[in-house]
Amino acid sequence: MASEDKFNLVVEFSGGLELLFSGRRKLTISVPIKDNEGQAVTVGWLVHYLCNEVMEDSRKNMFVLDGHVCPGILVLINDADWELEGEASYALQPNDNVLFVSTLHGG
Amino acid sequence: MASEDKFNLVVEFSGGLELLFSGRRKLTISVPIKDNEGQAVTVGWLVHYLCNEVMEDSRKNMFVLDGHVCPGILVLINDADWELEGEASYALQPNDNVLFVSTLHGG
Amino acid sequence: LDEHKWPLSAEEYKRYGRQMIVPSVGIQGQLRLKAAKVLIIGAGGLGCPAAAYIAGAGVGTLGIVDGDVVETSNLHRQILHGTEKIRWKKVDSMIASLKSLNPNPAYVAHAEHISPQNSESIVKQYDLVLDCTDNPASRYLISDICILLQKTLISASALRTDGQLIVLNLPPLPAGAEGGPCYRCVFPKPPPADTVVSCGDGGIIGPVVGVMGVMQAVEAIKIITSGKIDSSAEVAGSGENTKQEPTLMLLFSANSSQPFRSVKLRSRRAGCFACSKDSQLSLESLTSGSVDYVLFCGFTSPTKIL
Amino acid sequence: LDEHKWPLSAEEYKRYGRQMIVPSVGIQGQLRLKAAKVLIIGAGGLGCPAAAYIAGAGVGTLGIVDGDVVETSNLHRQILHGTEKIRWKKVDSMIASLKSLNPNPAYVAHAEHISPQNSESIVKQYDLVLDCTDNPASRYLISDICILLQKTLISASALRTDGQLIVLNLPPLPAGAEGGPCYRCVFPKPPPADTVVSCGDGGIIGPVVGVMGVMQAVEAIKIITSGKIDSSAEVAGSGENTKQEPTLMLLFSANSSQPFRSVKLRSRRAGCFACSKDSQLSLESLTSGSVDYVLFCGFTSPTKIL
Ligand SMILES: [Zn+2]
Ligand SMILES: [Zn+2]
Repeated sequence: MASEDKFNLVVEFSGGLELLFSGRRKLTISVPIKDNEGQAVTVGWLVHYLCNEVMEDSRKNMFVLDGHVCPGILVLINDADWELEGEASYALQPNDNVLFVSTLHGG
Repeated sequence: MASEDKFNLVVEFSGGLELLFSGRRKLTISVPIKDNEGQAVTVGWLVHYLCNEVMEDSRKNMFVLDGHVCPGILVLINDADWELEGEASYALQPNDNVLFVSTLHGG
Repeated sequence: LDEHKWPLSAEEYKRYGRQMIVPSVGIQGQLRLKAAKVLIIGAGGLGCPAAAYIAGAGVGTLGIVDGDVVETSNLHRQILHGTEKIRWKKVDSMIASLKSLNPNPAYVAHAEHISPQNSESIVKQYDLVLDCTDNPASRYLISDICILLQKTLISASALRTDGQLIVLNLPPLPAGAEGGPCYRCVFPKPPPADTVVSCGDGGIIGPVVGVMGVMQAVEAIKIITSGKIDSSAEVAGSGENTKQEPTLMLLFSANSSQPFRSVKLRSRRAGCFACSKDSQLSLESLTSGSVDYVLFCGFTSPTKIL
Repeated sequence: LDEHKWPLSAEEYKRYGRQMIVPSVGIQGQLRLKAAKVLIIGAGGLGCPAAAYIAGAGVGTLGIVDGDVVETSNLHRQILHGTEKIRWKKVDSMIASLKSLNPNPAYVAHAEHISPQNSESIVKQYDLVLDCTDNPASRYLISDICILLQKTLISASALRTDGQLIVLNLPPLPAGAEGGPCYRCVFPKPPPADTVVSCGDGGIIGPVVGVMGVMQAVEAIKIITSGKIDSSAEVAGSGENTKQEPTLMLLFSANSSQPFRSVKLRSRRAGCFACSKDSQLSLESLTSGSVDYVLFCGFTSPTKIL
């Protein structure tokens, strides 16, 4: 695939979620402009890509459960709750920042 | 002057310096692409513009002293010390963020 | 001279002078602090620093809820307790320290864990609530009772090297109104029980939970001194109070090069179980135990508030 | 059983267990804390919370420098003092509270203000220094002595609703080396004396200075547990320690919608009076009084450390 068919995103993990991604807090990821069906790639696509292609930890159901991001994980697109941006259907833009935060309960 | 001869910057004040600018912490400022002599506008130009055109407080020498930014005020261009960027001679770019911080000494 | 012409005593002017000369506090802010009744739920790693600064600032009444006793393993982070107070009730240990720091506030000890049965009778005595607890079940319960009793809630949490803080239900509004979210709006489903890690199991660096507790005190003082939860202020300046600011969540990661980050959260969720017009929650259903928080959060062992 | 086979006592495992299970601390980090000697200069609004969490974490030796006594106007923010300790020396009041929290560290009281005359003999006894003072003259003096004695310095300050924090001279290096800046690299000229406002004059919200003091403790624990100031660790893993991370300044504004911001500072300044190869500073010139800090900063009244 030619490089002009791809663009870069920054993906970050916080709140302990980085422990599921080999301790990495920040990744730059190159994603295709269109998915296999010719649609714009969405955050939903990214979640499954991260789960299937990036995550080495076997505890996949601590990140994705029943096809959805696990309850207790907040997804922020450019520092705003993804529910403000259309949730999983949000079409990714070049240089977007997607932050996954595991909710903490300790005190 | 046509609007295409200008661009926007974000200017912020912190550490109490906002008190010299009518309590305003964040301003969007439109600046000309070239100064009166046809040179690219610099942070040095911006400092004098803020002092002469924006600042209503009469205590000008708490911001600019002997033609320079007062000692004890840090200037940050896009969150980096302006000494990393060429100091007053840095040529401003569209959407730059310039932050002026008054150093605190209390404890 | 008639002392009663002065709204504060000479001792209070001396004690609070350094904060009263801050323009955003002033004499009005100090009087609002003196009139305020604040409840801190959890006398642990968050509750200790939050209580120290809120008591120091001169609130009128400070209530503390906790059913635990002080243990050695608490002391690296729970800075109002002490080695000679091991096995004391945490509420008593904390109030002894707070009285030494500032004898002026009225301190109220609630030496029990927050529960569906006691939450209404405790929370209704206060104007502002801080969630300093340690488990999801108590976090949902506290948010629900704050919606039912129209209290603003400052909720913080921490684990290992990370912390989080949200101000919920600001301004304090009944179910069905448009306003700031409740805990269920942000987290409609609890996390799977096997992914929940407590500070006891996952560990915690003392000043990491400390900074989150101190930030709860910053938020409490800002909210009280600005009059945002003062019903009389609302009547006086209703124009000012109608502007809804977006709800932010403060994220802290001690080991990150950018350790703090503020992210924008949603407003109230249509259909929220607790705060929407379709709310299925009532004081009766909550206190009768028909909402089972422990079961909802999938806990099999008794919950424990650190 | 031979107790000496264990590097920590049973009480220490219990007391520090919650932080030792954090991966970035571990048993090695705890042993580094136990070996560390930390100096806190200023027992006020920054020093109190910083000392509480650093003592709680289990450092080996904690020194406190302050010549003041406790006053009523301190108590809204200086949470280790107390109403019954008014007129006590601050160092004694603070150490009494710290001993109650954690009796294990060795506490050293230096009941005097830091000065050119006493700074060498005090600072040389420690591995890491926290500047919790209240005026520019002491900030330049402390930075200078930390360069001369090769100590890393965690410097914080606060006023009204704002705070600032910088870690200086990390890793700790002599003048002439390439490394993190000193206070003079960042602020080569002192501010005009009439623009300097103390917390006494400008006011301060208690948890605002509190959050900066707690952040100093976060940085201290990170630096000690990672081995960054441990000369033996440097020999063992010199490859790791050569990478110079950029020096950041943490800015806090309680009333801003984005309350925290980290900005990137310069590295050491060519020609710096204190840390460059052309340094004009020596232990002799500093202690003999030939650098007049009070005059340099343009003070006309005696400096006072809050
Ligand atoms: Zn809700
Ligand atoms: Zn220097």
